[in-house]
Amino acid sequence: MMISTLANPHKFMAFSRWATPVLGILGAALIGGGLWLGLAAPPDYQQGETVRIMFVHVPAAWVSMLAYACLGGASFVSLVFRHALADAAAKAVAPIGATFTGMALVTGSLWGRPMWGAWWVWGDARLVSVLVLLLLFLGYMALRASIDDEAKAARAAEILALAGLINLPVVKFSVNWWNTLHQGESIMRTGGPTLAPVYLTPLLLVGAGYSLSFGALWLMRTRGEVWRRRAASLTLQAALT
Amino acid sequence: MMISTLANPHKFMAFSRWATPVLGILGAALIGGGLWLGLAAPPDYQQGETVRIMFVHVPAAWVSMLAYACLGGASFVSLVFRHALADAAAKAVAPIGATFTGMALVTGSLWGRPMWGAWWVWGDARLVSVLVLLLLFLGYMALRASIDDEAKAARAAEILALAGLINLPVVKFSVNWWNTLHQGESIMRTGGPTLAPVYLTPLLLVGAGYSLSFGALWLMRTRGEVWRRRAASLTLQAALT
Amino acid sequence: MTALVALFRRELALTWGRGGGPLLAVGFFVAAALMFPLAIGAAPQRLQAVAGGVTWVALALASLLSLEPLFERDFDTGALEILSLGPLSLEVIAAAKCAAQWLATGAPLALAAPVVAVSLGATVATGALVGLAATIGGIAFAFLGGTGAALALAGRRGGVLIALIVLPLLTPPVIFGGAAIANFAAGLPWAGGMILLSAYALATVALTPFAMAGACRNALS
Amino acid sequence: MTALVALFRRELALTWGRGGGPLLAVGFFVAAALMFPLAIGAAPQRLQAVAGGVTWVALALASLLSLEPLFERDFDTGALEILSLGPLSLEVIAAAKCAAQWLATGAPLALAAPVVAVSLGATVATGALVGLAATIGGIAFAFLGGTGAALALAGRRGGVLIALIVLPLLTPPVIFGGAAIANFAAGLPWAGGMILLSAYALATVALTPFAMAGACRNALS
Repeated sequence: MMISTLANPHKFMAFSRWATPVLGILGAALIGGGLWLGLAAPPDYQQGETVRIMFVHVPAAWVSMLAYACLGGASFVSLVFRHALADAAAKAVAPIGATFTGMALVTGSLWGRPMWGAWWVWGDARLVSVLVLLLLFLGYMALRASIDDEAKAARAAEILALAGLINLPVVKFSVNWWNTLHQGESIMRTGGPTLAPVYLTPLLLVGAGYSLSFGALWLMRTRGEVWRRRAASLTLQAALT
Repeated sequence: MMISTLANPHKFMAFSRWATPVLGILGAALIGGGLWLGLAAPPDYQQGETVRIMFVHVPAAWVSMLAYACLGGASFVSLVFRHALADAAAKAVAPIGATFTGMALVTGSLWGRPMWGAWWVWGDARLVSVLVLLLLFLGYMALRASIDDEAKAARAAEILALAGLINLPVVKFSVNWWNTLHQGESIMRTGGPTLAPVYLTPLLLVGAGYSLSFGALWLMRTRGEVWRRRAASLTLQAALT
Repeated sequence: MTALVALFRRELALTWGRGGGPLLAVGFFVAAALMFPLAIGAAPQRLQAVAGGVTWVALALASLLSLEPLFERDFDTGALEILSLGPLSLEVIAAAKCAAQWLATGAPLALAAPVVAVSLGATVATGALVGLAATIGGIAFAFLGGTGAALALAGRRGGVLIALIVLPLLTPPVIFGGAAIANFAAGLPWAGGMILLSAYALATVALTPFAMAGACRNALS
Repeated sequence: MTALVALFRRELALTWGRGGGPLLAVGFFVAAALMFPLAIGAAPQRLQAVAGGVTWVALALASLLSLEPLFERDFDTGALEILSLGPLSLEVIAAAKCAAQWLATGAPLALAAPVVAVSLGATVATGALVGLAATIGGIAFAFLGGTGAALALAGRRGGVLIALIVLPLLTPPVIFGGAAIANFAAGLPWAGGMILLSAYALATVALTPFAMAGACRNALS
């Protein structure tokens, strides 16, 4: 129901008008609270103070995956139902996803420096997967930017996003498999469900906050895209009459 | 005088008609004599029987350099004096040069196998230079093949051949310099003026024979190219009248 | 069926015969591989450790970049539109094109690959495995690269665009083939990588024709 | 002079702004460099030994392949013919195009190069030297690659053809830059390679505009 309501551009604009600031404020609050808890947590007995980078790194990696899933989903809807709003949403989400992915890479590198003694360790399968994800986003944006005809650019980019979405699990599997082949080369796993609650709570809070902020950014950029298209079609109409 | 005479296509065809077989027979005789002497020579105290590969390898490397010089020279004449025969000669020489270059690489690899225990040693500057030469020939042929308009193909290929000719001494210098940087990594120099006469004589004989055969092949292919062009222009005339 | 055979022969003739044919791809492959010893240095032990991997990456790049004219040529001349009106569906046409590309360019590259690998210091047995991996992996490179070429049709930015959108998708085959080659060279079990590479190649044959047909329809519309 | 400035700004805007701009070249560079650890394996000591060289070769390839539209775009739109009728000679036009290409694509690549080199295991100091080599070598890549792009204009085979005809000519800069990087990483004197690289880059700036102008005249005739 929600989706079919939002599929109507007017209802989407009405909904997103109040949803964008609400999501943004909620997200910022959650991030602030989570980071505050995270900074108050005691230093890890193994990682020391460095553990705190995890609170910005791991959620960024989560959201980058989420963003690609959103890109693939919006592309699928646009391809199958030929829905213009879905295309606007797909176009809007790519740079946000690339930014979160870049953030995950940079913070991962900052976190790895004291832990591994190197800025980058190929032995960490997650980081490598995130790098491939960044290249998928970059390829999507490059393809879209290189085609002048907007309708053709949308269709080509949708096909590419779907191909990437189908390929992504295989990429994850292959990178993990590649990693086990080279086992024992300084692999340091980021936390998981076994993480102590004192770290898990801020991590989940920041993760939720990142996701909500991502939603707010996405709505904002989609709104911008819808406005841009309306303006373009109005200009065209004015020129024709 | 010789050149200006040959520049006339009719005189060139008359000259090359008897010169091609004469050069071919002379070249074959010299190669045969040189190889006979070479096979009769005693095995080298260091290289053993393998030294005999030198008699086909070194002259091939010489002729490959000669062929590129001819390609560059013919291209220069064609570019400056806009002479069609020079262009035909340049087009004709490239595959011959590539063949001699390939021969030098293959025989060098066969010679290297027992000497170095490896089919190829990057530490040998001469082999690496010859490989770059092969790529220069291949690039010339590929550029020429990819342009449909014959006049444009000729002009573009000429510019490339001249650029290659200017670059070639720098390539030789850089490969030698690169090689001295990695000194001590199994460099085995092929003979030189210090070679014993029992090896030097067959080497020079085969070298002269290769050069003459190269000349014969070049004349033959240039004749073929001239015939091809005459036939094409006759077909065109017939179609127009 | 005769239409398919005729199409395949046409594609093969076009890819093999026109403008240098496989010479371009093989020449680029050799030239790219040559750059590595020149940049890294001639030390045999250093080269040997990376010989298989460098050959494998140069091969993937050569396959990808030589795909540029696969659809573009027919798109520019209008032949793609004519073909799409014929008895064969665009899916079949795209698959035939990629198969012809594999035969005309992938096979010569697969023949050249062992020579390049051995010259970089791999053993002859490793070189043979590189050739086998190039033959199987060439299918994945041709079909995924063909998808990129079809998508880039409307974009006209050429080979770099194709390479950028396809290279991330090529991560799995590059890993599988590279692991098989590296493990074989190290005396470890290598069949797993080869099987995964084959499975991936088959999956691309099954799936990418739909993407290519969609991309061609989009470019033609 | 104003004509030259106007032309340079036009070229810069076209190369920077259109169709993804430097994103394509940098993306291809990163993607190509990523393929090496995937194919070679993650062992740090193995990667570290070739980090500088692999970065350097990937950089040369990315520079070359992104040059494809340099003359082709203007040739297709007829802008090259119009420019050739203007007050500037084709030699100057070609040089301005290559300089703009260097600024718009070479500079971002030179910024990305240290990051890639360090991620492959080079030290930060080596990474800085890779960046310097990329900046200087980028001139040679842009001007020699521009020559290839101008020559390939009439050929329409795209980036592979450009790469194949230019790569052998690039042997000296690849060697000079690679040697400087490898020697620096090994603690040996490295200034010689850098000086030779700079000299080579200057020579290309002085000589290649004539070749490019000749090639453009040939394509336009």
